[in-house]
Amino acid sequence: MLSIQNLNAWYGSSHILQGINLEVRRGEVVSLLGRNGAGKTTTIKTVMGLLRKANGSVRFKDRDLLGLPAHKRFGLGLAYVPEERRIVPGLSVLENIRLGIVASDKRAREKEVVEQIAETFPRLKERLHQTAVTMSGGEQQMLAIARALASDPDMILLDEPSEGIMPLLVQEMFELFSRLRKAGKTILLVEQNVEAALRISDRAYILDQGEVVHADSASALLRDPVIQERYCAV
Amino acid sequence: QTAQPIRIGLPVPLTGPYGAEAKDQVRNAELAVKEFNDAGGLNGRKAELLVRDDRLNPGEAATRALELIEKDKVNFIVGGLSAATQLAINNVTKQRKTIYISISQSDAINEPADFSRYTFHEALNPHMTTQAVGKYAFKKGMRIAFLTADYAYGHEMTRGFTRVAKEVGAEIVGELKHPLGATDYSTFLPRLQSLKPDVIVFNNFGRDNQISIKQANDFGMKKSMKFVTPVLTYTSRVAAGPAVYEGVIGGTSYYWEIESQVPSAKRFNEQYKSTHDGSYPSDYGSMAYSAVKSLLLAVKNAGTTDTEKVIDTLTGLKYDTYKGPQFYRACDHQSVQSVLIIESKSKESRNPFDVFKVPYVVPGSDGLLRSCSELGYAS
Amino acid sequence: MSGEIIIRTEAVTRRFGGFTALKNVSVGFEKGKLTSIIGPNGAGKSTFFNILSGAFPPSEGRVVFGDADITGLKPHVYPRIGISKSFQITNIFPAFTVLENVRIALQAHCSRFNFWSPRSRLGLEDKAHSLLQMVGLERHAARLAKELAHGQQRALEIAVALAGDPKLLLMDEPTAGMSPEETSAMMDLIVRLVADRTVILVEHKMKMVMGISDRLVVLHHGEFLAAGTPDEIRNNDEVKRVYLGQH
Amino acid sequence: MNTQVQLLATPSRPAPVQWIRAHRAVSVVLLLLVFPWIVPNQSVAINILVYGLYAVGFNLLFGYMGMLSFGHAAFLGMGAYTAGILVSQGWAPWWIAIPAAVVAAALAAAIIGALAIRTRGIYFAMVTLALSQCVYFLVYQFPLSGGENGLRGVNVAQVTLFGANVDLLNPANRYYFFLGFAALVLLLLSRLLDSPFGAVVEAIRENEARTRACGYNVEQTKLAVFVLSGAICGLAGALNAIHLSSVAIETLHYEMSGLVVMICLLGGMGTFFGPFIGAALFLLVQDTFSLWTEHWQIYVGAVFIIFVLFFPKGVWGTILEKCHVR
Amino acid sequence: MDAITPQLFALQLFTGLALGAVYVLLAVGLSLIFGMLTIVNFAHGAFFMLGAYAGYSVYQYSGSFWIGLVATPLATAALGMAVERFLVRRLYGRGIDYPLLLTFGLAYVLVELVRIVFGKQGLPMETPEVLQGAVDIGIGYFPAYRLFVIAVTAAVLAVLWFFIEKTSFGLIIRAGARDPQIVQILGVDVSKVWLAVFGAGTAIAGLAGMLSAPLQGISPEMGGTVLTVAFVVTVVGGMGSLPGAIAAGILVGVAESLAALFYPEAAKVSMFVIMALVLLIRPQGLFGRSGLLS
Ligand SMILES: Nc1ncnc2c1ncn2[C@@H]1O[C@H](COP(=O)(O)OP(=O)(O)OP(=O)(O)O)[C@@H](O)[C@H]1O
Ligand SMILES: Nc1ncnc2c1ncn2[C@@H]1O[C@H](COP(=O)(O)OP(=O)(O)OP(=O)(O)O)[C@@H](O)[C@H]1O
Ligand SMILES: [Mg+2]
Ligand SMILES: [Mg+2]
Repeated sequence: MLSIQNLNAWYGSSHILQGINLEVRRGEVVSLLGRNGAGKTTTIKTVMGLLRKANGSVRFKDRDLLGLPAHKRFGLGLAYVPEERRIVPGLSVLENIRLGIVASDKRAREKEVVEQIAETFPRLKERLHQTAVTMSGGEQQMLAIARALASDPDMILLDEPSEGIMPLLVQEMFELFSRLRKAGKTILLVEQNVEAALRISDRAYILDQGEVVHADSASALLRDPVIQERYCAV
Repeated sequence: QTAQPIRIGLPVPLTGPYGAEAKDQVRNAELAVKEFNDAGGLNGRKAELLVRDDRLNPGEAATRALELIEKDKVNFIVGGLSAATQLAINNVTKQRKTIYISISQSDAINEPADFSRYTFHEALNPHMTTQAVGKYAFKKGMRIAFLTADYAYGHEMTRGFTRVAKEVGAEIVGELKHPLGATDYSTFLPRLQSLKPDVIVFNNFGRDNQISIKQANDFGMKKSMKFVTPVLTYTSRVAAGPAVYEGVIGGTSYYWEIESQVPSAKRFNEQYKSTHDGSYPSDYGSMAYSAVKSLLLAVKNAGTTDTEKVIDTLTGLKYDTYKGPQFYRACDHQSVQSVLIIESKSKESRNPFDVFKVPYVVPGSDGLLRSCSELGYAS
Repeated sequence: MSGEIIIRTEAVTRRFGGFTALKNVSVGFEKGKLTSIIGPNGAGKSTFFNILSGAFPPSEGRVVFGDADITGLKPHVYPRIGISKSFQITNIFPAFTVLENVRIALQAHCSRFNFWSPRSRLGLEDKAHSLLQMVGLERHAARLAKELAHGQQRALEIAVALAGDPKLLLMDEPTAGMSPEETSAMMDLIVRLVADRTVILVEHKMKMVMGISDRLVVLHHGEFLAAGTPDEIRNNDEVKRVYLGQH
Repeated sequence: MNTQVQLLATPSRPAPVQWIRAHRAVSVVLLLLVFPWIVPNQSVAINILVYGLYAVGFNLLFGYMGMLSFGHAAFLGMGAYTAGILVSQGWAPWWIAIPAAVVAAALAAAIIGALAIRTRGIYFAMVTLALSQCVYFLVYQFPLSGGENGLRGVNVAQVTLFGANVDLLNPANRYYFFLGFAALVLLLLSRLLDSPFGAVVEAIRENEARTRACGYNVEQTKLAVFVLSGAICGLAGALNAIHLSSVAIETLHYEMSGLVVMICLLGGMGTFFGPFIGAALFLLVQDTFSLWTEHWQIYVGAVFIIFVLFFPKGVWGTILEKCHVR
Repeated sequence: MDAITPQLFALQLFTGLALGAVYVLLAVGLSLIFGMLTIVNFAHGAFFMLGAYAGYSVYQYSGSFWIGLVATPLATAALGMAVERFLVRRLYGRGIDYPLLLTFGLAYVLVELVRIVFGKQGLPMETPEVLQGAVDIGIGYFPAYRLFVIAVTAAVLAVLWFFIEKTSFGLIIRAGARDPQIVQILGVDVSKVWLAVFGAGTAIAGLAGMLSAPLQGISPEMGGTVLTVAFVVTVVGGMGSLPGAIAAGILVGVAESLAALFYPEAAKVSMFVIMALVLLIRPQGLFGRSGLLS
């Protein structure tokens, strides 16, 4: 579904991604792992069109993404949960959710969508009219996920969704991802919570200094003692 | 040795709201210079004009004057289209002993504090304007109200009109001062209306004048009272349209129509028309003509550009350049001249320049001015 | 509780409009210990943290530091009396170099209004370098802070907070977004820090919190729920129910 | 911009530029010393000097602390009117009038600043703009100011310096007399910006909240810089009053505030040469175009737009950038 | 002078309200662009002036004030959109000061262009026939045209409010103002939103200019004072807040009117005094959200 070949990307003049190759097949959950600064976020941003200085090939549903402006990529069925949540200040929780569907064909069925979301995230339901940025860190994270799901995308890119979420909810969240997968969604997951991520993933890529240094099935990586030691220590 | 040309600096506000007047001043000054040069100059020595944009900003005017003196080494300066720029230029020329002919209205420049031996005032001043207009418009027992722009020009007009009102026995029922450059007068009008005056005098100028008269009109005030303004200009009348100014009475230094009575005006209009596509010289524009013309006349009479000698000649000069006889009064260098009373017509008729009637011309006399001793000059 | 209390709240309440984020919380923190504040999302941890660090005053109640009532002091006074914090969202000087970030923080404590002598004469560079070494950013000293990856920025944030040599260091999710590797490095760092000062931490990473904290304080629905050693908390049924799950 | 950066990262750059960077105040003063001989005439040079100094004051606030004020005309005007009234009324000689002007402008800045620094960003720009309009109206109404007619008679035709009589009607003398003040300001300023205080100023520009969390009193620092900036503008105003021997009420108009922004932008914000280069450029462009066409404002506006779009660092900033100086 | 009668006082108060309505109209375009794009449009006054000239031209050409009333906002909107597209857009992300500086320069250009095309002198604009004269409003006579301006202002505000608060497009605008990247990722072409907002802001500026023309005539300089008024109203009301602009505009208008009655010399300073007071008490303005700009 998503196929990245020989992707290079730059911030200004610093060459960050140096020839990434990566593939996510329809219905798969793929994890993107690696230490801080490895280039995970950069990869996702390039796919989403937030970083324009890039070359190589990024294809989604057989369409070339790099040539498309960011807003057109959404229409192809991509959704994104950004690293620092990026809840829109000044808007209420409800409005943030509505924002997730204004540009999609779901716009007409707003009520339905909101109800569905509220079911998944009861905490948000209580707070629909609160100004979103005044919510706690974890609540905001849920909102960011809810917003991405609202448009019922085919593929979701999640950048560290469990950051700042309490343990109880982290479990629930990963369960949610599993459910999404069962519902046929494709997921690209960036996580520092490596163990949990691998548990629900089919495959995983490990990035270092802008290159893919390791790629394997999740179960193999879970068993790999080196990986275990290096990434799952905490 | 070929003689240096006689250089006359002309700082005027080419940019800004009085750009049209300024531009006409340039045209008129050019005409005067041309006439001088065509007549052979000063024994073959030609005159030339150095036009500068003072942007109606006194600081800028002072800067331009400084540059004209220090860099361009001009012999004389003519110009200034507001009291403020006029006074700023005056201050510079006074210190640097340069002859300056001012062509804008203010009373301050006649007074000893700003008086400069090197400065002559071709324009009318508020006092003489109000004396002329007031005597024409005010009648015994009339109720008179003022809407005055809150700055020296406005205050000077009020002072002058108050004096006439006392003389003719009219009653001043009130005055409202508005900030200079206001664009909405609605907040002043209910109060003015409630004073129930017979005459309302708009002691303001330019845009202020146009807008305040227009809005007073909108409030229906013209139905019950007569509108008077000290200086009624052609550009204001054109900018606001005939309906707004219909029937408004005011004063001016020049309106082309006096050509039927004054031969020099006839000659001047013809000259101007022949060089400018048949258009007529404007009120403020023509002052620049007269200023340059009289200055160069003095130069010719003195036979030199030497500052002191030219001053001596100007002081005693009797001239009739465009509107009948004029002379510079010795104590304050004010040009004694006629004041025209004009009234705005309801519609343009013969040509676009035909917008005013001239019901009366107040002849120039010392009596229109504050006396030298009143001003504080030793006579 | 045994040791000396360095900072304590007395019946602190905080309301936002009609919503009470913090209800009547009285907690003391022991000197020289690492105390972590945990609790579900939205429990009021950050709110509590902000009140401790002086970002905003409580609606009711007092905050006492040592013997002094510090309720409602201006934010910039806190570092001067020895309280520093790292923000939950990274907050550094993006266009400064990494070194200058630390240097400027150091400078706050030796010269606030020196208009005259050249700044380089203060000799803070060495100290800055050693701080960077401590958080593992020495290599990046000359880079602009905005060019660092998220995790590195978090480390810088901590270096900046440490620059004031605070008696009390407050950290809101210092390891958020850090890889396990870096998290353990950070944990080590924090443990080292506790040697000379008091640290209060807000965190969700339970393995880490349990491993390094001396004490835990649990908030729930804006109220104090429990406090104790990691073991006590781990076995507290109530905490298990609302927060930890099957951990 | 900050010395630390240069110590650490030392990219190659031409030696002269490096020297100029290191001795920025001295080099500006040196340039100004020969300046009257490289521009068309000395009256222009004086204008450039005075406006340059005005821009130096503004630049301190905008270029170094990142606060865009649209009300600096107030301080220029306060300086001009204070010196102007003292001199024209014969109440004080120039050597009292000028310092008094600086103090008055600083006071005005303290009052306006105390109000304005409560706001940030564009808010700050608008608030300073409106407050300076207040000053405009107050001065306008003040009886001694001469109102719309302006203040005349600020005549300092001669000063006695070290026993020698200097004729200030001579433009060259006037220029160097003024340059003395400008040089003093520049040297003090360069010292100040290199000091730890200067580091705090930059820190505030970068991240206010962080600076506060580091233990700096941001409000105090902002106010101090604002007052200092106002004081320098006040000095420029006083010199301008003496230069023109009059003060126009337009000195306080918001267009004067805009003018200084424009000068800084043209020259280069946050640099030492910028203000003077900007002033020279602006005044020369304006003079040239205004002789050539009455519609010169269209060109001035266009130049301004072009700079905003393509050379936001201004002339000097762009030169520095080209020479790899951060 | 005569005593102030209750009737005069009432009329004065009403005059203040009416003036306030005009002020609201002047400020709302500025406030809109600021609130949504965080751009202070320093050329706001110039667009106001252009609106007056555009209205004048259409009125002259078509002979109908009403056609002018429709055509003017469209014309200034088109110009505003061009400005956004080709000038302002390049500056997004480069800090809030640059657009401000750019529009400052743009104002110079626009004013001068008008001088070249229409001359430096002012031009007259007649009040449309049906709205001429004064009508009795119970406490005295008041110009019909001013009442009309109040009505138009109310209509514009109602439409704007509905649009921003109640429609999806409004939601996008509000979100785009704060975090354009996110909005883009959610499938919205933000650049179109910006274009529309800038166009709406300049359209209102132009409409205000057209409506003001019969009140004060037309001149190239007419935008200058407007800018100051619009700034004060926006600051007092709280930037980007519609209710704020309304409350502030009326407050400023009434204060000015009452000052004109009791102490006319202070009429113009009154708005700045209000502003200073508001800043002291509520730095973010009457309806402003604190921290919006931090
Ligand atoms: N805005 C930027 N400008 C310049 N360099 C940047 C920028 N953002 C990130 N980088 C650099 O790009 C590299 C990759 O960063 P990226 O954010 O993709 O890492 P990451 O794998 O997501 O790390 P983390 O786990 O910390 O989020 C890092 O070395 C970082 O320094
Ligand atoms: N300014 C505010 N206005 C209204 N409600 C607020 C405000 N700030 C915080 N809250 C609410 O107070 C509650 C506590 O928030 P707080 O940020 O303290 O939670 P937290 O414990 O830090 O959560 P997390 O672990 O998710 O960061 C939340 O429900 C939040 O929505
Ligand atoms: Mg990342
Ligand atoms: Mg939190």
